[in-house]
Amino acid sequence: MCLGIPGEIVEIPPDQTDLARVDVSGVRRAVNIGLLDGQPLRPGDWVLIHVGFALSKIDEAEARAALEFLEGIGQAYEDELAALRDSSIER
Amino acid sequence: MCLGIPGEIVEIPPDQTDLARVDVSGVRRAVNIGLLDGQPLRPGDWVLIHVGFALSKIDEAEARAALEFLEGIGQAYEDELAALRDSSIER
Amino acid sequence: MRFVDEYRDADKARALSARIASLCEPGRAYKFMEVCGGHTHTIYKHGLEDYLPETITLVHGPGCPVCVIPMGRVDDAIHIAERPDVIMTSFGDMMRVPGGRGSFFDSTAQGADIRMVYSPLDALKIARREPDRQVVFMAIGFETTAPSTAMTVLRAAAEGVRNFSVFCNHVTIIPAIKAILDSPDLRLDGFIGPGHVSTIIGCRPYEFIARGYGKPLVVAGFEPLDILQSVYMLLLQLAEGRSEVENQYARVVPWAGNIRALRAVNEVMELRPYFEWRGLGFISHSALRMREKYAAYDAERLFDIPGNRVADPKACQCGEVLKGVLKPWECKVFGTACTPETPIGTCMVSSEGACAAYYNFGRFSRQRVREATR
Amino acid sequence: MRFVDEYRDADKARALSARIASLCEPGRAYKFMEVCGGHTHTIYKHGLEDYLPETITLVHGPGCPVCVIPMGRVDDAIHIAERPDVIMTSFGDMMRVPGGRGSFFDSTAQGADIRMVYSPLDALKIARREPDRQVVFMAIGFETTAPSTAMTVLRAAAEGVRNFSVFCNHVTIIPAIKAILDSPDLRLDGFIGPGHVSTIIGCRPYEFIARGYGKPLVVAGFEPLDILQSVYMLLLQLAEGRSEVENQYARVVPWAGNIRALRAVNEVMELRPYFEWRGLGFISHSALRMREKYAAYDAERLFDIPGNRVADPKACQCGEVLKGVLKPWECKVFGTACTPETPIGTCMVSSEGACAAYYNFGRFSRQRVREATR
Amino acid sequence: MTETTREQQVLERIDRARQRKARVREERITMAHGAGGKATQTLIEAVFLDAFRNPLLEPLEDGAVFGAGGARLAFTTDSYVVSPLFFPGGDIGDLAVNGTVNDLSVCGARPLYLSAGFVLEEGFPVEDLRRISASMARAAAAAEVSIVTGDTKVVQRGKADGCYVTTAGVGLLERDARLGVAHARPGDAVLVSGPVGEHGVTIMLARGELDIEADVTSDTAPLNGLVAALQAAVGEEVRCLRDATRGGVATILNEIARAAGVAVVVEEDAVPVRPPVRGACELLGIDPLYVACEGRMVAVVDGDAAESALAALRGHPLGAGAAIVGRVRDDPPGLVLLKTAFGGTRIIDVLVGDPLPRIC
Amino acid sequence: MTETTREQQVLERIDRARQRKARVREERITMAHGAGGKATQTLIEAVFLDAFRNPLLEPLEDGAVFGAGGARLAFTTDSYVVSPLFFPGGDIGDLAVNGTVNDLSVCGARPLYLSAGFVLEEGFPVEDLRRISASMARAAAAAEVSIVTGDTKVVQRGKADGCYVTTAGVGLLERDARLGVAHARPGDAVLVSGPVGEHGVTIMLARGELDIEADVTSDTAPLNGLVAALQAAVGEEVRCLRDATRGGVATILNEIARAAGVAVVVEEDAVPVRPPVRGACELLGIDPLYVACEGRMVAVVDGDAAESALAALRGHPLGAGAAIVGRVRDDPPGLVLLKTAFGGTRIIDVLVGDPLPRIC
Ligand code: SF4
Ligand code: SF4
Ligand SMILES: [Mg+2]
Ligand SMILES: [Mg+2]
Ligand SMILES: [Mg+2]
Ligand SMILES: [Mg+2]
Ligand SMILES: [Mg+2]
Ligand SMILES: [Mg+2]
Ligand SMILES: [Mg+2]
Ligand SMILES: [Mg+2]
Ligand SMILES: [Mg+2]
Ligand SMILES: [Mg+2]
Repeated sequence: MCLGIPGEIVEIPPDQTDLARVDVSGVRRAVNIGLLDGQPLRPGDWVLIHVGFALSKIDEAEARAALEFLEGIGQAYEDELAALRDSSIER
Repeated sequence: MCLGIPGEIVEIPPDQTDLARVDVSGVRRAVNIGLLDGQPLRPGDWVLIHVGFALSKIDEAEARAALEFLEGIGQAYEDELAALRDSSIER
Repeated sequence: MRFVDEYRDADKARALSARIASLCEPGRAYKFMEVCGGHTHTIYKHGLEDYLPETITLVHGPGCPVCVIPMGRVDDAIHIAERPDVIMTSFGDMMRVPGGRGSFFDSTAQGADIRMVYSPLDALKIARREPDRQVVFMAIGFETTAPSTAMTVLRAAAEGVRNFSVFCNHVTIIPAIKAILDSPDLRLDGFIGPGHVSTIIGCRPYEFIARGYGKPLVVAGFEPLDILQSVYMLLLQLAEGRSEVENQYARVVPWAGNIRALRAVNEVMELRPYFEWRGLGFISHSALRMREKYAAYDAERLFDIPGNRVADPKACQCGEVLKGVLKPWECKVFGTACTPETPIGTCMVSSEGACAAYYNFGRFSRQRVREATR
Repeated sequence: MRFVDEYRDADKARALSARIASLCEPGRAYKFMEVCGGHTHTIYKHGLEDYLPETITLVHGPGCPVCVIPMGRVDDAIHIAERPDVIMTSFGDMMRVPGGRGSFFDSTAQGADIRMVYSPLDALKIARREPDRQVVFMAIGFETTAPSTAMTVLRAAAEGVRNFSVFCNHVTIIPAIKAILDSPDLRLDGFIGPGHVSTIIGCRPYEFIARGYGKPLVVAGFEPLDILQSVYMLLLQLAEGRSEVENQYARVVPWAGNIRALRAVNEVMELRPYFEWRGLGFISHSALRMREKYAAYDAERLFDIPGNRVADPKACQCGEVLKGVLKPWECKVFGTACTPETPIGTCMVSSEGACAAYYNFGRFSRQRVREATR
Repeated sequence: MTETTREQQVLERIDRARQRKARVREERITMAHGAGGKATQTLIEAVFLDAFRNPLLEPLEDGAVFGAGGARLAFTTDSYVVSPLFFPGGDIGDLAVNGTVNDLSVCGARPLYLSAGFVLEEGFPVEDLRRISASMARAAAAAEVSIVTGDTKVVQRGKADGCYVTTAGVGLLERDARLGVAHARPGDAVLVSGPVGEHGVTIMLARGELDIEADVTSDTAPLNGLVAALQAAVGEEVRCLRDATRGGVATILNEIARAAGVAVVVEEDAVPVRPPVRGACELLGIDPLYVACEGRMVAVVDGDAAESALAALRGHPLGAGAAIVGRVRDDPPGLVLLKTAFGGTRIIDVLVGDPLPRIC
Repeated sequence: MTETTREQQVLERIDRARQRKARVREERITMAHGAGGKATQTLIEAVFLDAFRNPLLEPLEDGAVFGAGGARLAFTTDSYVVSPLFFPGGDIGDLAVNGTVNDLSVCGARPLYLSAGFVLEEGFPVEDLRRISASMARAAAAAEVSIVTGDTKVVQRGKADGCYVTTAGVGLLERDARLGVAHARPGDAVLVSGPVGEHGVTIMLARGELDIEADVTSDTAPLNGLVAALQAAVGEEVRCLRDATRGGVATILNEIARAAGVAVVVEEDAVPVRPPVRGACELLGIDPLYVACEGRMVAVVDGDAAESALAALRGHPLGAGAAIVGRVRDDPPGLVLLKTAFGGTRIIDVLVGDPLPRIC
C-alpha cells in the first residue's frame, strides 16, 4: 500500500548527509535518505520515494532481469501467434 | 471643544442606574449618566451627550430665555427695518 | 425644541448680524479667538463669516485635542498597537493623524489591530469580550472627555477587568490659553470660550483672563447663532468698557461646572509636571496622567514605549496656526503640500483643525461667489 | 529506464494475459486478494481487469490505511484540531474521511487550522516556523509510513523542538491478513502481497501464510504489469502445486526489508495491545503507539481526547468489503447513498478504497463498452 | 498687497495643485482607497486608468457605452463587500443587482442582462447563500433583468468575509441621449431623487458596534423605472445622471463640477434628509451628504426643465421624495458650494476616505 | 441472476441516482464547492440555477449568448482568487483577462470589451497592484480587447488574500454557429489544443509548500486567435468548444457526455502531458486530466473534420501541441471512458473537489 515513486538522485549536498535531491520526470525535490543509512548512494542511483523519505534503493539488475522475463514472455507470445498464423494459413 | 449633542431621555431602565436611553432625532442609544449623579433625571429631560456620557442636563428655562433674547433682537431688527422702510417712503 | 435647529435660524442671524455691525466702532479692527476647534468647525461649516463685517476677524485657537498631540505620542501609541497581543481602540478622529512613522490607519494596513470606538465604554466592552487580548484605549481630549475616561477606568476597576488600560493624552485648556496670552506676537480683543470644556470646569477658571489680562470671554455654545451671539456679547462688553466672563451657553453650562466629573478625574488622574503640545512646545501642568493607584490601567506603565520626541516637519507652521498668529492659508504648504489627503500638520487632519476646516469648507473666494450668485 | 512506463506496456500485457489464460484450469474459478489498496487503485486505474479471464476474481483487501481508521479516531483528531492553539497537519488522503462529527474539511470550514502536508517533515517544519502553536501530525499508514513518522520524531527530539507531536494511528498489516485468513466466510486462492510495506518488513513475515495456511503469496509492485505478472506467478504456483512467498518486486523490495527503518520505528513506537479497525473491529497487536520515552511527542498523551467509539453507520458494509467478502457494488448503499461526494464508509473516500476505486474508475459495463467500441 | 489678494493667490495656487496628475503616494492600499473619495479617485486614475487607458474607459463614468454589431450598449461592473451581509431593507444580493441595474440606468441604458461572480469564504452557511440568491432573483425580477452567467470561487477561511459578489451588466441604449457629467452647464438644475444617506447609516448601525438604534432601512432599489420616467418627461433636457453610492451625493456633485468645469451651488435646506439619518449623523459627527445611498440618483437637467423633471421624478414611487437641490453656475469652476440653512456659504469637497465618526 | 446481471442492475441504479436533481447536503461552503468538480456543479445547479433560472443561464455554458439591439452577443464573468498572485508564466492579471477572453471565444464570439472589479485587502502593496494592472493591460492588448469599466473595493486586513479580480466580458458573434456541449454527437472527434495541466501544476508548486521544483510555467493565454483559426478552417463542423480551467479536461469531457447524452472515449496515450507535469502529478498522486489549464481548450468537431481541425489548431502557435484525444460514441451515455495506455478501460469521472495530494 502507500504511494511510492521511483526517482533518480541528482545531488547529495555534502553538508546535509541525510538529504538528497531527487528527480522525477524533471521534477526535483529534497528527499530524506536517513532510512538508507549505510547503503552507498550517489547521483544516478534510483530510490523509491514515499512521503518525502527514500524507502529503498532500486536494484537496476533486478529490474532489468524482470523486464527480460517479461520480454521473454512477449517473445514467446509473438512466436506462438506467428505459429498460429502459419498453422491457420496451412489449414 | 469636543462634539456634544443634545438628546432627550426616553427611558431610565430601573435595573441599571447609570444608564439612560436617549433619543436624538429618532435615533436611540444607551448613554451613561453617572456623571450626572445626584441630579434628578427623568424621561423628557434633555442632556448633552459626549462620547457615550451625559455631561450635563440641559436647562430648558435658560434655553427659552436665550431664544427669547434672540427673538427680541430679531423683532427689534424687524422694527428697525420697518422704520427704515417707512422713513425711506417718507423721504 | 431640539436645542439644535432653533440656533440655526437665518432670520435671527441677520438680525444679530445687524446688531454686530452696529456695535463695531468705525475704523476699528477686532480680533476674537475661538479657543475651541468645535467652534472653528461650526464657523466654517455654516459659513458664519458671511454674517460678520470685514473688520471682525475670528482667530482659531489651540482647542483641538487631536491637533495638539505631538508626533512622538502617536508613535508611542502605534508602538503599543503593533504588539500582537494588543487591540488598540481610538476615536475616529485619531485614525489619520500622522506621527513620525505614519498614522493608525497606516498601521492597520500593516497588520495592527486598531479599532474605532464611539466611547471609552466601548473599548471596555471589547476588553470584556476578548479576555485574551490587551485592550488599550487611546485617550485624547480636553476636560470634556477626561471624565468619561476616568469613569471607564473606575468601572473597569470595579468589575476587576484586567486587560484594559488607557494611554492617557488628556490635556487641559487653561495653561494653553495662558501660553497664548503670554505670547508677544498676538493682539486679541476677546475670547469665545469653550462651551463643552466648561460643562465640566464651569466658568470660574476663566476669570484670570478677564481680570488679569483685561480680555472679555464669553463661554459659547456650538450652534452658529451661539457663536454669533457670543461675538455680539464680546462687542457689547468692549463697547461698554467691560471685561468679564459671561456665559452665552447657560442652557448647558452651569457656572460651577460638574463637580462629580471633576472628582472622577481627580480620583484617577493627576497633572503632569509638563507635556508637549504639538506646535506649542512644552507647557507646564497642561496634561493629565494616570495616578499610581491606577497603574494597572496605565498603558504608559504597562508597555514599553519609545517615548521619542519627534521634531515637527520643517515646513509645518501648525504652532503659529494653533496660537492664532497665522491664518491657515498663510502657512506656506497649505493646500499644496499639506492637504487632507497628505496632511503635514495635525491641523489638517481633524475636522476641528483650523487648516482642515478652512480647506474643506472655506477654500473659496467669498467675493467671487458673491458676484457669481448675485 | 524510469521504472514506471516500462511496466505499462500493452504488448507485454497481452502476452502475459495469454499466459495467464493458458494457466487457468478450465472450469475453475480463482480468487486472489490484493491486500493493498495501492494495488486496487492500479487495477482500476489501468483497467487491468480487461486482461483477466472472467474466471479470475481480484478481491480487494484491507490494505488502505485511510479506510481502516475508525470514526472515533477521526473525531479524536478533530477534537485536537479544534483547539485554537493547535495546527493539525495531515496527508491529503485524510481530509475528506468522515468521523462521527464530520471530516477534517468540515472542521476547517468551521475554523480549525488543518493543513495538508506531503511529508511528516513538512509538519515539523511548520512547528519550527510557528513556535507559538502546537503542531500535531495526524500519523496514518502501515509499516511503509511508520518509519517516516519515527524518523521525524527522532529529528524533533534531536533538535529539541517542543511544539511538535504525533497523533499515532499507524497500523500493521500482518494481523489484519491473519484476521482475514481466520474469518470463515472467505475462500481465497492466494495473495498479491503489499510491495511497499515489504520494502520495510521484507518478505519473511508472510511465510506463515504460505506454510501455515497453504496459500501462495507474491509480493508485487504497483505498475499494472507488476500485478499481472504476480497473478501469473500465483497461477504458476497453483499449477505446480506450490505455496510459497515469492517476490515479484525484487527491484525495490529486499527479502530482508529495511533494518534501519524497523529500528527507528522500534525506538519510537511500540505495539498497542489492540486497536479498532474500521469494519474489522478490534484486532490484537495490530497498531503502534508512541513509547513512554517519547511521551512529549505523543498527542494522545498531551491532549485530552474523548476516545469515544463510534458505531459505523447501519448501512455501511465496509467491513465486508475490506475483508473481501463483498464486492463494492454489492453493498446496498453503493453509488446511491454512498458516493465520493457523500461517503458513508471510508472505502468510498480514499482513492485506494475499493469502493472509491470501483466507483471512480470501474463503474461501467465492460460488456456494453466492448460492444459499443467493437 | 491686501490680505484678500494674498488669500486669493493662495486659493489659485491650491487650484493648480489640485489640477495636477493624480499620484498614489501610499505604498500600501488603505481603506481610504475603497471609500469612494479622493483616495479612490487617485488610485483609479493613477493606477487603473494609467494602465488600461482607452477612450471608453477614460470618462470614468458609471459604465462604458459603445456600439457592437449595430447596437448601442452600456456595460458596467461593481463588486460588493458589504458587512453585514444582511441589513434592514436589503442584503448584499439585492444591493449587487440594483447597483449594476442603476449604473446601467444612469448611462441611459435599459438594463438587460447581469452576470454574478461569487467569492465565498469556506464555512459560509449555504442557507445564507440561498437567501442572497433568492434576494438577487427577486431584485432581478423587479428590475426586469436576467442573471445569465456567473462564477463561484471559494477561498480559505479567513480570506474573505463570508461572501463577496461582483455583478456586471449589459444594457441597451434605445434613445440617442449622450449623458455624461461633463455635459452639465451653467443654468442647469440639480435634482436628487429622494432622501440621502439612508443606506450608509443603515449599514453603520447594522454593524452593531455603535450601539445606536434607529428606524432606518437601506434605500437599495432599481432606478431603471425612475430613469425611464424622467426620460419620458424631459429626455432631451437631461445632461447627466448618477446614482449616489460610496461617497454620497457630495462626491457626485464634485465629479460634475470637476468634469464640466462648472460650479454647483446647493441649497442645504433643499437636500432631503430623514430625521433618523440626521440624528445618527449628528451623534457621529458626520455629514449626510457624504453618506452612501443605493437607490438615489442625482440628475442634472436644463434649468428650464427643472420643474417638469421634478414632477416626473415625484410621479414615480421611488422619486416621491425628489427635490431640486441646486443649480449649476459658471464660477468658481470645479467647486461645489453649499448655501447653508443658516444663510452662509461653504464648500462641499470630496472626502479623502470614509467619513469617520468624530467625537471632537 | 448472474453476477454480471446483478452488477448491471446496480450500475443502472447508480445512473438513476446520478440523474436526480442536485441537492447541496452540506450546511456550510467547503473548498470543494469552488474546485470546479461535482460539488461546484451541485452548488450551481441547486442554489444559483434554482434561484435565477432563465433560458439563457440554463445551459450553464461558459457564457450566455443573446441578441440585443439586433446584435448577437456573448457575455461572461469569472472571479480570480489565485494564490500566489504572481507565478511562473503569469499572474492574476493576465489570468483574469485571458480567462474571460477565453470564455467568450469558446462561445464563438469575438471578445470586445472587458470589465474589471477589484477587491483589495488593506495593506496590499500598491506596486503589486501596478504590476497586476500592467499585466492586464498587456493581456488585453494581446487579445485585442479593451478594459472599459471597473470597480475597486477595499476590505479590512484579513478579509481577503491580497487581491481578487473579477472580470466580465462582452463579445460579438459574427457567424451563425451555435456552439454548445449538448451538440456533441456520436462519431465526433475530441481534440485538446495543447499539453494539459500546466497551469495547475505551476500554481501548486509556486505555493512552495510542497518543496518541489520543476520547469513548468502557466499556460495562461488568450484563445480567441486559436478559435478564429479553427473556425476559419472547419467553422461549420465545430460542435462545441470549452476552455479547460478548474477541474481540467476531465471535467469538460464529463460536461459534454452528460449534456449531449453520449459517451466520450479518450485514448490515454493521445493526451499530451509534458514530462514535468507528469512527474509532479506522480509525486503527488494526482491525475493530470483533472489539473487546471488556463490556455487550453477542448474542441468537439465532426469526425470527418478531425484532421483538418487538428491541422488548423497546430498551425497556430497556441495550438502547436494540439491532439485528437478521443471520439464521441453513443453508449454508454453520460460516461467518459479512458482507453488506458496499458490497454485497459476505465471511467473518467468528475471529481468531488480539488484533486488532493495523495500518499496512500
Ligand atoms: S497647512 Fe499643514 S503644516 Fe501648515 S499649519 Fe496647517 S496643518 Fe500645519
Ligand atoms: S459503498 Fe460505502 S458504505 Fe458500502 S462498503 Fe463501500 S464505502 Fe462502505
Ligand atoms: Mg454609479
Ligand atoms: Mg459600476
Ligand atoms: Mg455602482
Ligand atoms: Mg467560471
Ligand atoms: Mg472571516
Ligand atoms: Mg470556461
Ligand atoms: Mg466565465
Ligand atoms: Mg472561465
Ligand atoms: Mg463602482
Ligand atoms: Mg491576508
